[in-house]
Amino acid sequence: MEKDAIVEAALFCAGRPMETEEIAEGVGLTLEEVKASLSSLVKDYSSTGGAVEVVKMGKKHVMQLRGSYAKRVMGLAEARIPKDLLKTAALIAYHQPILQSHLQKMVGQRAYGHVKELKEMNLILTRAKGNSLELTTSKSFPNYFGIDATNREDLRKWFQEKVQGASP
Amino acid sequence: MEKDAIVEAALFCAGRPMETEEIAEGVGLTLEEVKASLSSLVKDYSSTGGAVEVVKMGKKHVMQLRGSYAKRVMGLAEARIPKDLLKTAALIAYHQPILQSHLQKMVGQRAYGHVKELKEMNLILTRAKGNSLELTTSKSFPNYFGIDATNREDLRKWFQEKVQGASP
Amino acid sequence: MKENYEAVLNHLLFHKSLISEEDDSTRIDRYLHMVEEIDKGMHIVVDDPFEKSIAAMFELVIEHQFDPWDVDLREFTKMYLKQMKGGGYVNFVVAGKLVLMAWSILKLQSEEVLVWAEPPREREEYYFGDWDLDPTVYQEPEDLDFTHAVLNRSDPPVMKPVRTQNTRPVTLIELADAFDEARKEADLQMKIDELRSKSRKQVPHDFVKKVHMENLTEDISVTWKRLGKFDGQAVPLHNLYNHDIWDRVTVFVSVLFLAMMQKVRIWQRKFPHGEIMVKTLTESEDDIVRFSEEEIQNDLTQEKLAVV
Repeated sequence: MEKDAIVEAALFCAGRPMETEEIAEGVGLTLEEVKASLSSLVKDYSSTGGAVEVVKMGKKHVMQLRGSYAKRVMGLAEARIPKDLLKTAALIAYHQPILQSHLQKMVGQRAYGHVKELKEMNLILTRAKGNSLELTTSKSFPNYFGIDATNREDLRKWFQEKVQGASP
Repeated sequence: MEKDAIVEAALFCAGRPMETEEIAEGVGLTLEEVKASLSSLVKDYSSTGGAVEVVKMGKKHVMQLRGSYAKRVMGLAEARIPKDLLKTAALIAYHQPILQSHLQKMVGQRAYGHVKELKEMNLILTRAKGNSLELTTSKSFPNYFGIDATNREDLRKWFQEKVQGASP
Repeated sequence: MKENYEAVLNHLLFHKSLISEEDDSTRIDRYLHMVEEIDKGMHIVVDDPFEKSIAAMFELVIEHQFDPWDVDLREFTKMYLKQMKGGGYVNFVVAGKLVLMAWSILKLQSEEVLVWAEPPREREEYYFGDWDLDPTVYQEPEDLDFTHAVLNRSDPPVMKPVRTQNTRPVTLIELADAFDEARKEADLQMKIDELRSKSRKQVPHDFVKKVHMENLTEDISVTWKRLGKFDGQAVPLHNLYNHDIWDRVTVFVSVLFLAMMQKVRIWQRKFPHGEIMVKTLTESEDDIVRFSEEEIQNDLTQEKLAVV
């Protein structure tokens, strides 16, 4: 196996910027070998004129789409949030503040898992209320989806308009 | 922008097997243009001997790491599927339709957990037969593992060749 | 509490009656025998029907008939403690044996967890070595060879290919669509909840007693026979019962049991008053993928029905 191809494989596989040390450790090559391979990969990829490039960013290297192509094909990538989770996020935003127990009545048992996930993504806030949790959207929620709203009321309104605007 | 490079970008971005129609729609090229680009990409990638390949699987094309490199950089990939789960998947694919009770005779008690897991991953189908479950592979099985097979018989053959045709 | 024990027995008897003649019923005979032995007190001396039902359940798990993870030991413990506190009399010999059985199940459960928790091994030649391959399972000698080869090699014959994992932000249109879908689904879910609680109120208080007095196994067999006349076609539920209200209830409950056993598939054409359809699942493997669009669209309603 060619060393260059091994480092190429590592970059393809990781899909994120990596330091030389991390690559060397991951594939079992020396630092010098990885450095040499990286610089030849940068050169090779820039000379082919294909859609993919290997670039140096500070101390790290990454394999990525050339900017001009990225825009054109972005729609083919998977959405960052799966549809099921997205549905729950929308219900919380519209009904907020909403009790987790009430959410469970709407979406069933998966409510618990979804609340946990959305909280980990910092999209919602939870606080104890009675025997349940009260759920509200966080400040990052509108930002994350690109909704022009600065507070929860505006966010609610955004969803409300979607209901009224929808065909009957 | 070169057409080949646009299709290349689409494959890199999506990271999953895609039909010609989907690519054409996604990037705004005609079916014929995409078809031509795909076949030249398959050729180009196989001739360079790099770590990445573009392969045809049934009606779909996908960009992925060559199998021989995958093992080497596995530590850098996100999630790994346990080896024994993969072995169980292979046994089901080869022996299908197979009763869960038979599978249990082959791999022991872990059969139950594995069947549950593989079902959750949408890789197998189960249905009641007698007092056991009959297991078959789902349509997504070949896609998921990058196997060029469109029906269960081909899949069986693929495994047969892979295991019994391989060097001892 | 005797019903619990009888439920296990009935469950087995019913499965036995469903097995076709070509199928090997020796296995189920063995379990029946085992349950009868428990009844006679040959495994452990158990007189109390409550303890007998727990022992039967445990025994079935230990004998690998059920997935150990399907048994919630915590629930059993709670039930048992409640029973002990209520009853006043404790047979420590039986209690001890039950604890031993519970421990065996816990061990089976933890063995599975251990397998998952184990770090990947470099070589796995003997990973499956403790399992004797039973040659009677295989039809062709090469099938046995295949299994042997797969279990004994260090790497599985198949791997998940490495592909890129690019994601893109969710668009506003997607968010709005998801919201629209979620609202409709939530409405349906809450309507079903409401109907369910209304129906519960309408059920007479002695209903449960009456149902228990019926012979469930026989009811299911009768319904199964009626379904057999339709040759695997999808049938509206009302074609299966006569005008008698109890016959209606009996057939409906039996069909739910058959669905739970994955013997039939049920779905409703339109919620909440549409036709309920029943279809026997046949032997052909295409059966699962051949379901019509209508059936798939009604999956949601069907799931709701299954939990009524």
